[in-house]
Amino acid sequence: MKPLRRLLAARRLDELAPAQKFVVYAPLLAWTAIVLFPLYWVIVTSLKEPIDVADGPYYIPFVDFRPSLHAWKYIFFDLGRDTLRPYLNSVIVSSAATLVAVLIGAMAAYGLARMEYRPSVGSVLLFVAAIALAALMSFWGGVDWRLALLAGLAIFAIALRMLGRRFRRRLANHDILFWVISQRILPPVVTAIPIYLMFKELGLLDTHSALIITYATVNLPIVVWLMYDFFCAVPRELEESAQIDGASRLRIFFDVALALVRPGLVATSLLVLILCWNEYLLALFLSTVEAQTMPLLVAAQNATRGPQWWYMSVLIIIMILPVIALTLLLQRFITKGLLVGAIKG
Amino acid sequence: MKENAPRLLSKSVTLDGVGKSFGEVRVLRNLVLEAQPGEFLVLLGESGCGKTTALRIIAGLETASEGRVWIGEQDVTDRLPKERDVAMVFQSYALYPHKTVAQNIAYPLVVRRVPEAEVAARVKEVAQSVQLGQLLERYPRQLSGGQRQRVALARAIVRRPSVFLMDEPLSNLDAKLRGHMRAELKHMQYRLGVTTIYVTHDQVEAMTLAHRVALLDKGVLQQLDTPARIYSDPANLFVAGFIGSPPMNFLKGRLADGAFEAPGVRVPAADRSRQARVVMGVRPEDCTLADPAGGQLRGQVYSIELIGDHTLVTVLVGEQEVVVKAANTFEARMGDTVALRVNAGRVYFFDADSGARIR
Amino acid sequence: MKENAPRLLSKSVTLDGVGKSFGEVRVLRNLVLEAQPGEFLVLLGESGCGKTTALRIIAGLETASEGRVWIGEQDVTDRLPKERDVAMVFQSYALYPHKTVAQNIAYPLVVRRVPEAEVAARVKEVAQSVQLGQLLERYPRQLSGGQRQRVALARAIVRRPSVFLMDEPLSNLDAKLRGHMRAELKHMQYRLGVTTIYVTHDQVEAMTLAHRVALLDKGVLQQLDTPARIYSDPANLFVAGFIGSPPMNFLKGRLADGAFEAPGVRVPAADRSRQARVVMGVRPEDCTLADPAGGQLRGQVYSIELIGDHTLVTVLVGEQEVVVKAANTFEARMGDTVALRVNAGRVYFFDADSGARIR
Amino acid sequence: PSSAKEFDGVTVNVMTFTGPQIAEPLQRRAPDFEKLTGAKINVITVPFSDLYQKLLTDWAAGTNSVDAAVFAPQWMVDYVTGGYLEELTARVAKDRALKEDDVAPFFRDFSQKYSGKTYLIALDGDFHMVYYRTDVLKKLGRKPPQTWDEYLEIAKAAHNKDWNGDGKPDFGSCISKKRNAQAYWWITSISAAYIQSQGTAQGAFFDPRDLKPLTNNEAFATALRFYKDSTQYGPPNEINLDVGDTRKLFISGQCALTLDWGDIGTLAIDPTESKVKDKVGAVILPGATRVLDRDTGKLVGCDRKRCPYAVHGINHAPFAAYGGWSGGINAHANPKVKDAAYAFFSYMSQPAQSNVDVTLGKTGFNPYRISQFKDMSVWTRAGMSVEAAKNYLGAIEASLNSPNMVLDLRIPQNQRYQQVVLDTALARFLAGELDVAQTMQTIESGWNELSNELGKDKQLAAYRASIGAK
Amino acid sequence: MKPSSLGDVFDRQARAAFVLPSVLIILAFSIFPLLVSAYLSLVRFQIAPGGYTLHFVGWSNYRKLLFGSEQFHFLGTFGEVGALEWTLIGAAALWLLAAFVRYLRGGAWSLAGLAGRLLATAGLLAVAVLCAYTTGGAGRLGSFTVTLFYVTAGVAAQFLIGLGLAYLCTLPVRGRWFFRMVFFLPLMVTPVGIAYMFRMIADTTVGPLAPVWNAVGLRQISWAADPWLARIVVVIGDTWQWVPFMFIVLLAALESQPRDQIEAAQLDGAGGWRIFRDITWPSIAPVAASVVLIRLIEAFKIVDLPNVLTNGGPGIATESMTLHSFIAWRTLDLGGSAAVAYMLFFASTICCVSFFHFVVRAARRAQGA
Ligand SMILES: Nc1ncnc2c1ncn2[C@@H]1O[C@H](COP(=O)(O)OP(=O)(O)OP(=O)(O)O)[C@@H](O)[C@H]1O
Ligand SMILES: Nc1ncnc2c1ncn2[C@@H]1O[C@H](COP(=O)(O)OP(=O)(O)OP(=O)(O)O)[C@@H](O)[C@H]1O
Ligand SMILES: [Mg+2]
Ligand SMILES: [Mg+2]
Repeated sequence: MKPLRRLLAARRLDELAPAQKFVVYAPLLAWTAIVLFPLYWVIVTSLKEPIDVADGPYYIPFVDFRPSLHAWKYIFFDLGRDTLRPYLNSVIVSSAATLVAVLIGAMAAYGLARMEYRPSVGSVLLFVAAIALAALMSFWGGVDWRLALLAGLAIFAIALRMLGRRFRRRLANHDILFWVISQRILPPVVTAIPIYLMFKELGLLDTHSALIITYATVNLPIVVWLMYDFFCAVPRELEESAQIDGASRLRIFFDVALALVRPGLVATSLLVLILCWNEYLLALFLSTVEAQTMPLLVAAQNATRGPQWWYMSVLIIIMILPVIALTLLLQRFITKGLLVGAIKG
Repeated sequence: MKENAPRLLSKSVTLDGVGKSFGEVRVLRNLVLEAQPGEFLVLLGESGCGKTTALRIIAGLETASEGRVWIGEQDVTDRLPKERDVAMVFQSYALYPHKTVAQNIAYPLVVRRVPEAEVAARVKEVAQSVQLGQLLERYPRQLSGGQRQRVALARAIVRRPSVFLMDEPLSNLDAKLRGHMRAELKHMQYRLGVTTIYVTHDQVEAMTLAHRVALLDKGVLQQLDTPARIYSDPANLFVAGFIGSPPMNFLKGRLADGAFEAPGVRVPAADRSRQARVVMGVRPEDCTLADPAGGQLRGQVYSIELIGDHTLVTVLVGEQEVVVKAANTFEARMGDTVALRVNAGRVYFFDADSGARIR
Repeated sequence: MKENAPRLLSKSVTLDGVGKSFGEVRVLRNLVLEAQPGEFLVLLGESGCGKTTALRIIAGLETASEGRVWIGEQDVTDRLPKERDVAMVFQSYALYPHKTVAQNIAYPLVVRRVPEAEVAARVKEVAQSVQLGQLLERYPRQLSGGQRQRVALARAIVRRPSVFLMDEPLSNLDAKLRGHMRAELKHMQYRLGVTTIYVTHDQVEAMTLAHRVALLDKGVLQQLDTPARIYSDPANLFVAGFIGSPPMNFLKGRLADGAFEAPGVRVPAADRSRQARVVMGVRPEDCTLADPAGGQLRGQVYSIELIGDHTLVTVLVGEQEVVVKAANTFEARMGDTVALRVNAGRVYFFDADSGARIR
Repeated sequence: PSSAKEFDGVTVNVMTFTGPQIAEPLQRRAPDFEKLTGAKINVITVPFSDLYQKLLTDWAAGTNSVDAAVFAPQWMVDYVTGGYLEELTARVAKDRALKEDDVAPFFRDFSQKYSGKTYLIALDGDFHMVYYRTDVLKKLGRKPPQTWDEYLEIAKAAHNKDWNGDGKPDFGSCISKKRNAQAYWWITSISAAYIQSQGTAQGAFFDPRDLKPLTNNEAFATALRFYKDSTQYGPPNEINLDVGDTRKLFISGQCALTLDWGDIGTLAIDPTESKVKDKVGAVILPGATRVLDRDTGKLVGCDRKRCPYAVHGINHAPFAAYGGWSGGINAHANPKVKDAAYAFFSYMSQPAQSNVDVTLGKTGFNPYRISQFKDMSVWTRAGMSVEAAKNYLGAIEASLNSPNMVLDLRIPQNQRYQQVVLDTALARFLAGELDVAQTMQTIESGWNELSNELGKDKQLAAYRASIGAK
Repeated sequence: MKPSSLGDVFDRQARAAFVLPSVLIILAFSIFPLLVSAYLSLVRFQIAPGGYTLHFVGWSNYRKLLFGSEQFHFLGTFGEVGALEWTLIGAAALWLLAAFVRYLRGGAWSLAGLAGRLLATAGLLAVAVLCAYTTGGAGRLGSFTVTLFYVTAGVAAQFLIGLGLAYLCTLPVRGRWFFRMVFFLPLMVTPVGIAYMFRMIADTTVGPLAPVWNAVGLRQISWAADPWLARIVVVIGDTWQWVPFMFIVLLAALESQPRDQIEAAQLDGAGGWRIFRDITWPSIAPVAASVVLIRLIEAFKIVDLPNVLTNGGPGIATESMTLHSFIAWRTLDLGGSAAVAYMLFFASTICCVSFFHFVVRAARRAQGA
């Protein structure tokens, strides 16, 4: 009886009983292995001569094959600049895009979580129609896009004045929310070309800004959604007391709201950062030389001679490293009980 | 006292016909209430009667379903909280968990861009006055309940708003500290003459702090008057029964030929029109145990309870219980028959049905 | 009373040498405390003295840094909370936000697989007893502070644990309701004889409910005794000063030839060894205002405060203040010279330095 | 440096896929070229898989950030129809240094041209050959396969024996049959032998008379059967191998036979990759003794008339799949840049340069000039043994000289014909979803549907133009 | 009252100021591509002198997919349906019908709601029938059904594993940081990279698992040759890649869970599992629902893995809709490509709207948000 208890029941809340330990650690370690093994394989592969990759699996350097740094040499010296440039680009683009997306997105999420929006269906449709018209004008009509946009907005304004009062049906926050996320449904295959054309019009092809804008936009929905839920979890009283203390909305947002969703914020930023860091197709189209990013380089390692496993491995490794560092840095912020002591009842 | 409170920046607070409903739940009904500039107004009422809601409406955190709210000369019904310049102690503290005690207290000043040096000074001072001087670097999660409450209080009084709203700010403090804080608050309010609306369940607090007391019941104002009058001249049965602890004794009976009568009770009540269904109220401290011979009420001792400085004796008169406050020297055994006499000037009569006072 | 409380399932609770530190903050020091089976033990102490911590340690939510915890015959120091069979009212309610009031209250039973019908019945009953009958379908966010507190209370008393831990369970209720709940609790505890450890700041509550009172100061136990003894026979200066409101008056002075002397004070104190630095304590209700001729203390009226059923008169004796409880008929003007006499049997002497009682 | 050069200050953006192949020689030689002419060559690379789209988008959308590109001539048709490509006929005619007549006739007359006009400068010769392990065949006492049937026999014999001494059994034949990779080319390499016997202009995909797909007849059926049978002698996951994989398998000695472009010859002599140095032989694509009678759709025996180019009665139809990387110039680039671009391609193609480059594995360039297999020295210097070189170049020469070479499909939207319809059908065939008849049916109807959709006449015209049908 | 600072200005327009940036940016970005691709799906793109021509062909691109020569490719090849399948479908239909009746009985029904439910129901049934037909007998899945498989299998696996790991990481385990870090790793590898990595790992001749594979005596067989094995390998890869996404978000949600509620539950006598079910789960449900929705949307677009791992083979067994569209696109069939993409758009939208209304919003309502 007693030894059994010892085995099954923990002695305190902050530790586990031996039996529980097993139940908990087994899956953790198992998944760790599942995660690490492929990466280990990548590392090993980066040290192999092509020949060693080609025939039969070799696992441990020095033991069953002679490691060589040829791949690393190739990536760092032979390619040299051609590795460095995309690398820097990736860093710049993804960090900038993440910043923008998270900032704007979090604000929207906050607005949707805390305030009520009731745009009328009619005016929304009107607006879309107007913009669509503008798009058509510039795309097929060959009108300069700025003019087209102005015209569209003008039409919208006028039409709204005329019809505005008529519209009865209204949308609510959750409609907006869903609309936002729905922007990710269309696969990039079909959007790539139009986006390419847009940036051609703007004359931004092959620039950082093109990629930054694009990434920020395509990731906005994710930010908005995740942050929305996290904001909803924050008790309103805290923001109310900030209001009483005389803080402006913006200030409340930064001083209180953001601080209290920190775990969510960090998680979201990391995700977005990584999504930007790894994006391929849009990068392919929006960049030619100057703005090329790392994923292109990785994909490029599969040419007429088949995948250059060793080079790919090196690239994969050097692509992971900074993200690891960053994650290590940020994960501290995903911590327990941020709200303890804030509210009574 | 109110008279000589400085009027400089203090503003009046006026609720005029304010009502509030959450869905179909009607929480406040046509509440008309005015706090003069510099007045210390205490809101009393049963749990759930709408006190917090009223404060939140004044603060602008809830929008009134009907009626308007004035602060000073200004109709603030449609103003944002931050534009109303009120400071509030939340019933649920609502501290910033990610800020230290010091930062929590400082926040209202920081937001207002008060120079750092001054902020530091003010925070220190206020923290001292709520006896948190040692804990400035702690985070709310590292505080005890009472300490948290004091942080909330400090955060409110660190500013000089035109109105203080305090929702049971001392409820979790020990008697000693509460006494101290009470004195502090009274002093501060007197010094600055900031209009204050104060919710409490502690009647001593109400009595000692209030210029006037507003008594709510189920969202309806019952009486708005000075503590003394509320205590000595209740407007109706509810008020009479709510104020004072142990509460007033109520005896059902009838008024007939110049006296109130009930089984075992005969209290002379001249110049009263005869009336069938009447409730007589008398406070425990207004009854005295008399020799079994005389006395207007007679009954058996039902229970005896020693409370520090005095003894509470419950006497069964007819079927009705009467609590009497006796010296803690009082001796008697359960079931002893005793007689009581009441301080005739201090008995109240109410209409048993409407609960209205019969004067 | 304790004696005739049923003992069936009630267990004793024993803290033996329990200490607790958060980092370098020492919150509890070598706390030795035993609650007999079926006893109603009240924890008193200043805000932040470690009451909640003590409860949490008994509940198993905190692990003691040293010492052991016993419930009944069992050492539960290394047991999980759910194995200790205690029910607790959290100071911060800790309601389940996505459960209705009913579900909140029912949860402890549901977890124990009590048949639905019974659950429903118990919930209804308990809800009635805390006067939440109407609000069963509400969610916590739709309740007032006091209502939430009552839900927390109901959730605890819905089951029959072997120990009740209650952390200021009535602090946010109005006097009337509180009185009612107090009676309920006392009755329930008496009926079931469940060992109860109860934290409160309301001394009346302590006095009326407690079998014994434990007084903590900065995590150290000061006195553990019946309410009456605590009140009438305090172990030291702290206890004396902490219990009773208005608090006991303290006068610094010296014991010399059979009397306590201080400027404007001469209280006969035969059979006392002479001592230089002494504090005399006397409670407001043990002083009476005497005609200026006689009296052992004389001074000037400093302030007068009417509190419902009585008046508090503060008299300046030398530099020291003395508060006197007078009938609410008392009349005097500030600065009038008055004399006081004290109930000789009710004065206490303490060592000014150690604070220890001098007997 | 002193004297002003022709193209001082001109920059040419040349796009190709990320190397090292193809890109490497361009990048390597750009500086020399700049010294020579002053033109700055700026090599832009994008992933191989997306080169086609990238070029198309850039040119079709009129961005024109790419002045010239090195790409597969098969794409020429799209770029030419779009009018993106500069015609080079005149320039080539004037260009002595280019030594056009040294370029193998097939490339000169077909690969670089579209409907008779030159648009590209060939830099590389691509066509399929069969590679075999000389040591294996010796052990088995067999000759290199002359017909597809022999190929199967050898594969069968060699299968499941350890040929590289690693203890693991190896494979008889490795053909990359992965979907969306090169599979659809192999099938042509195989079927062509049965389908095309009258020379390039006869066409191996459609009947140049009425654009009737040549994919639903005994010839194609035979090819399909071979295609499936060969699987038994290949690696278990052959269905998921692309040519990169088969190459690795072959040079690491795990295959006795394989189908491939010229690359293996050079790869096999690269010590870092190859375990089969000097054990590799190459031979022209196997042929057939029976060929298709286009009117009946049946196979009939070869004779003088039917197979004019047959050797020992065996009809070979080497397939110039992909056609060899060639340089083309953006018609909308400014003239100066065009000239510079042309000069560069010409420079790259001149024997002085290319004869060296084709011998280097990493360049990805394969011989396409007569001179490149006339003198052995470059090869032996590059590390081949004399007879290996002889054998390798022999095979190339044989293929290149064959007038019956098969020109890859070059009609508008050919990708949809090959990579979608043909490739998908093949994949489903291998996966067992379709049997031979259904497969042929599917391909034929698929192609016809496409032709109708895109305009049968236009397509026919284009087809005839591409193969130069009289 | 006070001189208006930036804050005050902002406050006046707060509601607009918070959301407008996002809304406008997204609008500006979404409308144009949406229109263009919509238009593309109705035309035939052809290169022509001086650029290209867009020849309007109406619905033919769609017709081809649903009824024409591409049907086998998109919907799949139809086999015969057994009694079992029919009964299953029947059951499903009945169940949906019941739900419907409940909805109507519930009183508060709106036209939009009704239409939405009708659409969702129809969609579900259609899919059910389609699956029955394409799995039964000689039937074969098409890119549409394959995608559905990826989505359901993948997202389910990812969610369960992710949630499980996240939960374990909130327990008092040693080396929490390490585990979190490690579990997060896969997401950092660029998708193309992951695809190639798995191609290496999954290779049965020279891959690391080859010995295992041979030991089991499968040397002669390859997963790549078997439709379901291949699909499963793809799902495994997808799961490996996307578990971290679920993990990190759910972890964040779990960690910001109020502690005292849990303590209360412990005192009420609830065990770990009960606490999770009764207290923790309700409070993270909204976040959970959201991540699942997001993953649903992303999963519908799966392309890299099948593309690199099997290029859609064997046959078309592993070809996802996006890959389908991608191949068409690569081969310049822009019309067909856009058509597939739009079919995906519709499918995904219906699926996600339903999920949003019946799961996400339900979860949030329970939250009281
Ligand atoms: N995490 C912590 N770190 C440091 N000090 C802490 C922490 N938690 C509590 N304390 C300190 O421990 C002391 C006792 O806390 P506890 O909550 O037990 O007080 P209490 O007696 O319940 O007071 P109250 O009556 O105000 O609730 C307080 O002074 C508090 O500041
Ligand atoms: N969101 C809500 N929905 C429905 N009823 C609500 C809601 N919020 C509050 N109430 C009800 O409004 C009434 C007044 O609440 P309020 O908080 O003002 O009471 P209170 O006077 O502050 O009580 P306490 O003294 O317990 O704090 C309560 O009965 C409460 O049940
Ligand atoms: Mg309240
Ligand atoms: Mg406490």
